[in-house]
Amino acid sequence: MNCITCIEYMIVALMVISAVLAVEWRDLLAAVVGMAAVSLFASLLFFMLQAPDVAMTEAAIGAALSAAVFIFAIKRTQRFETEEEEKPGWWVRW
Amino acid sequence: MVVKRILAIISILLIGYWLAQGLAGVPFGQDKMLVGQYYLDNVKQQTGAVNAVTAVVVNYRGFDTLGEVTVLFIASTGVGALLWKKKKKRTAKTEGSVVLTTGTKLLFPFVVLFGAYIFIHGHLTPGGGFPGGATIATAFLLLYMAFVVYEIPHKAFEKTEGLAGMSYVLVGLIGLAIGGYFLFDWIWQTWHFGTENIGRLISGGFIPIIYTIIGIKVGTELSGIIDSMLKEEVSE
Amino acid sequence: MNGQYAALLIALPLISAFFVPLLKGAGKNAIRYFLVLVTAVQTGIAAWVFQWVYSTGKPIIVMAGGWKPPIGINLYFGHFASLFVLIVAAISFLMAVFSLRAIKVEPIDKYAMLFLLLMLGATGMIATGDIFNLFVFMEITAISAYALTAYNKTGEAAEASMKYIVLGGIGSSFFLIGIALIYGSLGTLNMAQIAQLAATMDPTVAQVGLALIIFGLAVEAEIFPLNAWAPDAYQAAPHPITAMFSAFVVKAGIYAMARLLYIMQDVGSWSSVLRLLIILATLTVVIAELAALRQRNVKRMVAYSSIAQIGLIALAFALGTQSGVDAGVFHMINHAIVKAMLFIAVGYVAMTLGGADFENFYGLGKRMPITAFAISVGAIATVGIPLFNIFWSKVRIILATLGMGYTWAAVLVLSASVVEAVYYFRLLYAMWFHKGGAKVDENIVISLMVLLLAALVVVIGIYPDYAWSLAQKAGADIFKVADYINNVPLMGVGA
Amino acid sequence: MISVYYFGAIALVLIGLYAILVKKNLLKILIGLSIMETGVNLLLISVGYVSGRSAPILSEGIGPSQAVDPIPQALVLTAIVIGVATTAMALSVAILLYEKYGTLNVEEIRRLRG
Repeated sequence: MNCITCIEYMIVALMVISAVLAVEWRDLLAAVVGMAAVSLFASLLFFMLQAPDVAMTEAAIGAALSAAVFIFAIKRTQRFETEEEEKPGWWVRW
Repeated sequence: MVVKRILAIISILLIGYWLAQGLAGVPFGQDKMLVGQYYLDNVKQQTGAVNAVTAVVVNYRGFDTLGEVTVLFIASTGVGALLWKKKKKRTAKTEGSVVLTTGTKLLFPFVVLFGAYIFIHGHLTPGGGFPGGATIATAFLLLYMAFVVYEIPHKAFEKTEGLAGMSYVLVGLIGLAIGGYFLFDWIWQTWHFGTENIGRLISGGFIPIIYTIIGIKVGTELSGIIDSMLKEEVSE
Repeated sequence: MNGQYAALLIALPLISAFFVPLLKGAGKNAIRYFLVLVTAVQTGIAAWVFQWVYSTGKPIIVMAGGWKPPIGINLYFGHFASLFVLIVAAISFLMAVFSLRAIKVEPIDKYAMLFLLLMLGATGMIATGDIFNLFVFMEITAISAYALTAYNKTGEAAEASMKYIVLGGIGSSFFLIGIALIYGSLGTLNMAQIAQLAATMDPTVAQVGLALIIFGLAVEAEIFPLNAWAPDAYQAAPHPITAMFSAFVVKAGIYAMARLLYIMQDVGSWSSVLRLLIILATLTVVIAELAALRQRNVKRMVAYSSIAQIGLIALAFALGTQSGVDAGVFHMINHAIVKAMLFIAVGYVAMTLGGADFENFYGLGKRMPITAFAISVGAIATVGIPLFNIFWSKVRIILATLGMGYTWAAVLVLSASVVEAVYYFRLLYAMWFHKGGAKVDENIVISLMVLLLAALVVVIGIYPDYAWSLAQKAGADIFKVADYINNVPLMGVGA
Repeated sequence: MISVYYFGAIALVLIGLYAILVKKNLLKILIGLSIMETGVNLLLISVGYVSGRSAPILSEGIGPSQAVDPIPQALVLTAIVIGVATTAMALSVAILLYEKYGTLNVEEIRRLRG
């Protein structure tokens, strides 16, 4: 295992961990930061996959702007997820 | 509760296994190019762009990009329509810190300039209209963060948005009139303009023009979205 | 004129939509009439393309940027696409006229832009010959549909739109994964070249990719597990938009599904995908009809009925035979006409009487005779009574299903039709044999529109031959993939 | 053996799908959608990668046979922009819902609607 490969493994692992955290954190502001982190790690991976154009676009639009839009939305709604009993999949019920 | 969660996880893992089985037939890192190789072989002669991705985005698959610009236009229109209020105003209460306000004043022109640089050089370096436009929108975002009362000039921005979109379609229609095909690159293929300086700024046919239009459009649209989301209704 | 000018079908709605912000100063009525004007011109261009294609018998291939496929993106106006682009434009025109009266909620300028772009998206989905371009047009359609669903800004509308967004987001992600798989194994995105190379594809990859693509399109096409958004959205959207959803947005989705299904027919695992689709389509029909039975809101009831009819079309396409595809296309034409008429009429009643609840329809035959007449024609036609247009296509679909040996599917669909008859006749009884309120003046333009559509329903019902021949040509366009490959001037890269 | 990039992409898609299936807060669902889109983009780029080649910018010293496939990159550029457009649209619908019902919990919204 050479050095480049171990960096790849590390970035992928970090990306997956921040995705899990973004989904699990109950503070939505923190979750949005986690989502932006996923985008940033993904843009690093794009760079390693020889796609600089995509890396730039993902960093500028995917990470920065969509996180900003999310934060504005949180500001106008509520910051914390409420704890309730689980009843998943509302969007497939008629 | 826990049971449902476990059920969800199991079904998701099944989907993942199924996807992985499909992906096993598409080996990673192998040369699978067919059309892509054609683009790489001919991109310089046919479009005059050095950056093959830009050539594909603007020229070969320009139709997709027109659609993409339209999607962003729909988003900004839709956000405007849904958050439409008779009277609305910004509701921020705290001004940014001194560092932020002075920094914004100083940085704003440079950020805009940098965005313009990115989209004008799209055919030579990585980047192009979308990151460039996003950078310009970031400059306006900074202004919104730093100053409580700042607002973009709406009417002008909306009109610029419309005009930029119209000029993109018009460039395509001129191609239809001159070359006989919609979105035909008439500057490069009919006029042979800038053929001798591939790799320098004045080349690439209509790519710089279209990327400038896209940059302006994306910048105004994203700032418009930010503006609509930051304002709330005021009761009289 | 050169065939390349068919690109105007895409360019005109786009440039007009971008022009609307500049028109904002001229007032609301200017924008409304601008909408009518643009859709009228679009109908004219579509009629020209239709006439061209059907008189020469050759499709128009629009090559964007002058690049030959598979290098560039091409639009394919064959028999199917030219017919349906005409239907899209004509129905949009009617709905633009209807919008003159029906849309009161602000901001009108945004409504006009979204309306034009919804029409553009459906046109592009029907015409395109490239799978990624199909994705882009699907997103144009979907995002303008999200915005238009929530346009009334009520709570129900927002919830329906949210449902649609979540389902549509999952669908578009899956569609993209499918594109990634197909591109990864074939190296091309052009539909004709995919059809050419399909036999060389690895069967597992093809099965997973095709299933993902079908799954992604099923959101737009309202196939069973992914259509929960449809009744809510149909009920909450502005009335002209509901008619557009039912008349052509869904049709564009289901056509894209059929097209992709048939261009991949050489891959090894094709029949298993077909079998899955037949089961899902039959379930769509049965569940939607049963759900329609217990609705108290007429608009929602008609929405469920529309979903059931779409399931019937999907069943016809999933049979994999020439007769099935022809019958499916015929049903698409008939259904577009009937549902456009029903939704205009129901929407008009809801507008004038303040809601589409069942109680408002009591005695409608005396209160609004022309509208009630149109609703009756639509109801009778949908149930499938002879001498009305849907009878012919329904019979052909059921015959084709029996011909392939799917007796259980035919039986289920027929019994669903009985359920349909029950709730439609309940509506007819309420309209003509109950006592209602005072008579209401009917708008002359809207009355003319519904009468025109009702006349079309009856004319096709009595003389089905011309429409059937159109449907056969259009069906052959989808089914005969070898012709499709020959018609697209492939450059021969790689293959 | 599946590549680490494919693994990461599929993992993101599945995590996003899990959030959509299980969570009830609307913004959480939208975060899930956004993560899923990132995963799909990563998958597309990995499909286009060819080992040992460089970025498709054909300046000095890089010939046509030394670059990776440009098409997936062009597709992903489009997909990213479409993704952010969907997100903005969805968030404005979420704000509208919050204004009407005062909550972002989908169960509560259904209950309030009756």
